[in-house]
Amino acid sequence: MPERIKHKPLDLEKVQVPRAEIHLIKDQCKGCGYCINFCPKKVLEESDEINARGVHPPKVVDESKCIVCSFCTAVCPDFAIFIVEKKDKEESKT
Amino acid sequence: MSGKRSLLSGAHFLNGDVACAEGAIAAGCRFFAGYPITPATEIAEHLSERMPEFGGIYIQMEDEIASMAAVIGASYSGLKSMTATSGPGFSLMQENIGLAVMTEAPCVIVDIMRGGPSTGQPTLPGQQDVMQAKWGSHGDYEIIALSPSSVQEMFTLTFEAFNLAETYRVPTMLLGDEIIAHMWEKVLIPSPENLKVVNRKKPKVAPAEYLPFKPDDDLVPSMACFGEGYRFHATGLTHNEHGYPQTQSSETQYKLVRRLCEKIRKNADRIVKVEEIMVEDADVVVVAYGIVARSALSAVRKARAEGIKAGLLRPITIWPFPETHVADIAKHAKAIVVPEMNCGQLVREVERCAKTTPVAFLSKFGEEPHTPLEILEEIRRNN
Amino acid sequence: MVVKEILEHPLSKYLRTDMMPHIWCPGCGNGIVLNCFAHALDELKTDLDKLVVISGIGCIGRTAGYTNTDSFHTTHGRSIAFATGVKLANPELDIVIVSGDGDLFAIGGNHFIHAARRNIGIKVLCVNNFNYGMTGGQLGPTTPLDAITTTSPYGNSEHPFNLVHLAAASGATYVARWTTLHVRRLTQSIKKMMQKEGFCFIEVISPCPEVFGRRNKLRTGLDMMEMFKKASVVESFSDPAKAEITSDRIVVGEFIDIEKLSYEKLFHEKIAQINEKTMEQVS
Amino acid sequence: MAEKKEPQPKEGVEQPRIGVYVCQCGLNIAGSVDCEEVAKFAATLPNVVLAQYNRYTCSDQGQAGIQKDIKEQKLNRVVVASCTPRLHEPTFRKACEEAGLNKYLFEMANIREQCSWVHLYDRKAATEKAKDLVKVAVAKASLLQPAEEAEVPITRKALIIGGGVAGIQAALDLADTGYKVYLVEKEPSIGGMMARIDKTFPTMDCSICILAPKMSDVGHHPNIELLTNSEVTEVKGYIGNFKAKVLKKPRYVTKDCSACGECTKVCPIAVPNEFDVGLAIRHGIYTPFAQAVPATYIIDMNVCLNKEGVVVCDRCMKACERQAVKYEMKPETVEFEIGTIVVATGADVFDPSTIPHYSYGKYPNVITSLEFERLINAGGPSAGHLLRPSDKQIPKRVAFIQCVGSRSDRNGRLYCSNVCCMNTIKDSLLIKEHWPETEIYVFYVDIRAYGKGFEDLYKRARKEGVKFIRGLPSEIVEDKTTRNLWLFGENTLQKELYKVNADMVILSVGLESRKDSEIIQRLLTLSRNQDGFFLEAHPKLRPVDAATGGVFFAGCAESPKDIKDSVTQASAAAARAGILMAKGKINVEAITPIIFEEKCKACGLCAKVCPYNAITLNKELKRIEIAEASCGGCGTCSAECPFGALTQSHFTDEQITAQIDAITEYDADKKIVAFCCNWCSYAGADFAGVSRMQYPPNVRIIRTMCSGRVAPKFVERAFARGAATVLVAGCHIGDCHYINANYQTQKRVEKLWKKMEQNGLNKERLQLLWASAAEGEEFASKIRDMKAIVENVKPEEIKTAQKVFEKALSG
Repeated sequence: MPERIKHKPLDLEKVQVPRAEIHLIKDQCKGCGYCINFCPKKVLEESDEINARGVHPPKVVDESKCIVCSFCTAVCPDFAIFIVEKKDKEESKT
Repeated sequence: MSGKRSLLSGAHFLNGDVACAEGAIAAGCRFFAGYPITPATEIAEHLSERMPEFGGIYIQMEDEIASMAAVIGASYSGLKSMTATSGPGFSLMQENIGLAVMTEAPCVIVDIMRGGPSTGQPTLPGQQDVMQAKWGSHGDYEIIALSPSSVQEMFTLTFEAFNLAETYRVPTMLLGDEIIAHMWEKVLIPSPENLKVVNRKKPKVAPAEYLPFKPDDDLVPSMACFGEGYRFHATGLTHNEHGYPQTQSSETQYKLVRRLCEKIRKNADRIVKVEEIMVEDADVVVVAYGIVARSALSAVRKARAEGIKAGLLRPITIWPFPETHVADIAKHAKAIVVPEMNCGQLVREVERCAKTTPVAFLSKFGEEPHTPLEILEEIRRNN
Repeated sequence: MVVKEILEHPLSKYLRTDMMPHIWCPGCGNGIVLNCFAHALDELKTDLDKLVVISGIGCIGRTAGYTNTDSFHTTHGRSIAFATGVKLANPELDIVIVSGDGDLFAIGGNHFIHAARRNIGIKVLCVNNFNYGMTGGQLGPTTPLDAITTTSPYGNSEHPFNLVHLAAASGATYVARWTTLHVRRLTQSIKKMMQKEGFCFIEVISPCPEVFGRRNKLRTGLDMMEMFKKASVVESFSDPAKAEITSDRIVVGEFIDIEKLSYEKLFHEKIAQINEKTMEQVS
Repeated sequence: MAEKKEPQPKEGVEQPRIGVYVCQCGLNIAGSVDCEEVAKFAATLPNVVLAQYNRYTCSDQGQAGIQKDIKEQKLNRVVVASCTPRLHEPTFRKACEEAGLNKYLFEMANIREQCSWVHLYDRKAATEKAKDLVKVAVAKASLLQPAEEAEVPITRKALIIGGGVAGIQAALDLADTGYKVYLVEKEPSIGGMMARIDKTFPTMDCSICILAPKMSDVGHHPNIELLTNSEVTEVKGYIGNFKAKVLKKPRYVTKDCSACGECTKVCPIAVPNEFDVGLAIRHGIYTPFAQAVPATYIIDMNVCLNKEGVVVCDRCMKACERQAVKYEMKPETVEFEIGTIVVATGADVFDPSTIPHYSYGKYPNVITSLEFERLINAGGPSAGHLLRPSDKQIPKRVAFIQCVGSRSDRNGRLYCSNVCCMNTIKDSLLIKEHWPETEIYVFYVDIRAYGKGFEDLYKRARKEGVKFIRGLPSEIVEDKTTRNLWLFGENTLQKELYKVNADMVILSVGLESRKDSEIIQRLLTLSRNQDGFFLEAHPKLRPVDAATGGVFFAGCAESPKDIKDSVTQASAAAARAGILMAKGKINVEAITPIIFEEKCKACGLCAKVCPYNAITLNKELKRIEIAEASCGGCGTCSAECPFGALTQSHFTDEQITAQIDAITEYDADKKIVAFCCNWCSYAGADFAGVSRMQYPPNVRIIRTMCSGRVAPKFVERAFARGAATVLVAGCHIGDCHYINANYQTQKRVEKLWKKMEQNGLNKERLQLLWASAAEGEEFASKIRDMKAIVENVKPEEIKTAQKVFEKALSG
């Protein structure tokens, strides 16, 4: 269907795109950079702070961009990051 | 004798290997892993038939290294487990005997001694693995080793070996030899209710409080098994009471290795068994074990007939060595004669304990063991 | 960004938190494998009391110490032999071995092929980092040709094992290979493996930047992971004999998934038969 | 059969009695060609016993006339100068046969597609060319031989391209008849346009409600193999014996999918849903609409986070209980044989953003009729509430603008899109039905309510108060604050200007041929009209047949039409295909090779070049043997034979030679002698005509079945006869209708170029063109280029060429 799309979808707001709460356990991070590098939405970047292990843990650039694929959680060798999906209630609050 | 899903009892005419196997079953052994080797093969063969009748496992592993590893695994799964081999296989087992010592896995290793070194004399008897049994694996440790000198003892001492292994969480060895293994003799087997089977101590605390390597007063920790919900860790590395590795801590290493030795040494009196015949007034005491002890006994009797005050001290427990017994006889004996089927192994222990008392060593190997006459002559010579 | 109170990691209940942090280097793939394993346990709701994790010697060998289960850290290469005893003695237990390529296929190679042949219900998770990491990066049975290690300073002249081919040929009922970048599929494979009867094998290609990568133009874990990303092609159920591993092509996927009665099942069935027989004889 | 084909010795040939009929085709030909003059000229030609011109030779009287003459005038050859033989040769052949004349004694001169239509503004030249073409046809006709046709079996399976309502109907009809059907649909689901429409006119049934059952019938039919998300990539062979290749693009979801929709719920990717023209969101894993067939979901890998091969996000995989998600699925190509093909590829919707003064895409409240369908649809993004995009309010005043993209030379297409008027009337009534108070304006050019029940619907709309105003707005202006729209224009009935305020404007967009029509056109060597729609074999008598045998049309692929007509045509196409397959066999044209055994040296060259391996060399008997049935009829073997021991019947050496000679009889040095293959380049030349592309009149086309038939000696003879230039044209390499015969063409032309260079000739005088049936413009511009070459050829060059190729004249 090659029709060009000219209008904004009417249900744009209604659409449920998962919202995230990103938790960093900074002192557990060894700074491998996997979470930063492989995040499909580039939500994370290296921070300037230095943690207990003397590395720069990641920091969250824009939590709203996170779509809770949780790849960071899955690929972190040090169990230093995990995502909690916000429930609808919280959503309505935000 | 298959198809009877019951323990033997009463009088039976058996060979040493079979007696050993029956002793194991009677002691509650339900796991055997091994690898065929002369002259221990019959133990495996017999157990491959008997184990299943008791719901037990027989598995033939790819080598003796694997056999010993499997034995430890089974022990940690809660089964009384054993293996049986001879010199070459015994050498391969040393690696994991060390692991059994370090992780305090109760298990029994039967070594039917033959002539070595290396492949040596598969079909001839020997007593050449006595020191390997004690020091075969690297590092400092203590084990228990028993030496049967009859088919009857192949049964009773195997049975005993399991009780000791379970009591002290230590690999316990039965050092038989080719002759006893293949010899047929009458064996009297007590009815099961008269056999006192000992089982390992189980933890009395909840999993949360459980420390797998925290000893009780007897220096032996209680033992939980896999799948019982204690979720403990064990390792061949130097570890603390949690079982967690602490390879850099000299304190942990000292504490651990010390205890591993002392739980045997400090309980030696309870462990050690000897047979003493006419030693009270003996001038010449023969110290002999295994098959040799039988020639020694008739030699002693002949000597007495000739008027020589001879006696026999037969260590049933070789390790820990019956130091006090030897020391005691050394006090009044003029001489000690030690016939061994090797170039001199246990004799060193005798000399160590005999202090000033002269010790004559009678070495014979590569053929059948010493004849009573040969030992008698040695007694005369030292009288 | 709103600062949040640090919650506990959702997977921490599968770990011995008192053993954390683990000893592994930054960028080491072992942590990812442990992570995927924990994910799998979580998704399967495995009864941790019935699970025994066993490993041999090497960096990954420490895994046994990090999982909140019964666990045993054996001598070098003997994990499979040890596990054989554990499984036979108590078939109710789930046995997972997490160990390295050197441990399982050099010193432990013989045990591996025989356990696979017997089809005993042991699940082997082999982390292949192409070398001996803990001892500082020596060549091993999986080191690629020409790779530089501390004991192949002029480049490796030994042909490496193709582990999935070896496992398949030895009779494993489930064989898969993934890299530490394929965390999802690895987790799925682990789940599948744990639900199967018989001997199962998963090879995980894992970055070892500190001692292997550095010497082979892959300085960081990221470099190695990017290499995995570029090189790996998913070819599930293709011929494991053709599943090569080169710097520009790593064939990953599931290779074998068959049903075969396990050794312990067959053996315990025998025991049952014998007992019936003997019962008859007794009565 | 070979001996039957032995040509009788010359003297034995009965004296030809040729009748020539010049067709005016209304003004199509007469408009730029003086047909009377052409007929007069024809009468002067040798062997011509009568020549006449008439208005429509293809008409029944036309045909009757020919049959009468055959009987009364004892005609034994017939030449018709009219349209392309690809269109009417079968018609006239049939007529001849009925009159007892072997159909191979009929010949055509193409003076429409290749003359009148391409020289619209040069009557004189066009007439001259027409004469020439007739002369060429007559020359061949005198040498025509009667022939009988061999029979080939027809594969009793059909391929249907396109799963809209037309494709669905055709598939069901054929499958119910008992034929195996492959239905190939590009999209993830069948259903096409009709699935997106709310109600159908004039009966106002719910569109999807009546379509959905048919869709699921297709899904479950044991005789139908449904290939969605798939594209036809190759079709080879000929009527009754096609081989098709179809590329099945991966869905990344297996058949295990139970369409529970759990995956969609968790997919973090949200993009506009094409099915709702972007008015609603869909997820990365989705089903285009509720009633989709197959129901199996699909992952849009272009937006999926896992597109790089690594599974970054596994939310859908985790959510899928049936474990139907497979990110590693790969595309696969399936191959099958079919006997017939139905083209039901449908149409596109016109893009109004190309019309600046309607400001579509600029003003949110200007929408298209298709967008309206989704809005008013209860199953659509607004659950049937007609919400205007700017503020999601229900509009009080709505304006429809008709003929958007239709019937205009400036804005869009010249033709009427056929469905828009009734669609708007239907839409206006839908609004009235839900919100009676709404004020509705319809700005139109003419209201066309010609069909059954249409007029009543139109009346009803008027009664309901819909205001129809004649005259399209010249401008739409948006009120920046209210986002309402002002329409300015002239009411051409009242002759007064209007200025209407509307909350929402709906552009009633027309239909146009699919952008990708060219692919199908190339694959099946079809023709299209100037509007880009596929061209039927005859607008009246074979309205659903393609010129290519065994191919049929259904639905909007052929021209814009409503659902009823699409379904009718689909059933017709199915019936036509069914007839072929019911017969189970078909005659192949008697255009197989003829052997002159005495000349054959059994060298086996012919066997080597035959694309069908129909020729085998019998070493013992030192001769070649031909398997009639497997011969495709390309004639490459005849062109290859160095000894003239082979020739292709109906395209014999002497016939073609005669055509060359006729062309080069005078003004050779100003002419282009062109050899075009029937399937691509000749069709391409026709397409140039159909599209009224103008090019120089100095080209004369000789039609062969395949460019592989063009023997070097033909080219040489043309030059030897003083031709300025020669063009050899064929299908694109790889698209050859005869598998790969055109490789031979290339080799031979390259050889000739070498020869020309070696002899100091300008090799530019021999041109090679690969042109598909779609590439009319390529053909036209090639002729334009060659005109320049012709003008630069010096007389002495002509002479040298004549010397160099002298030999070609003898034998």
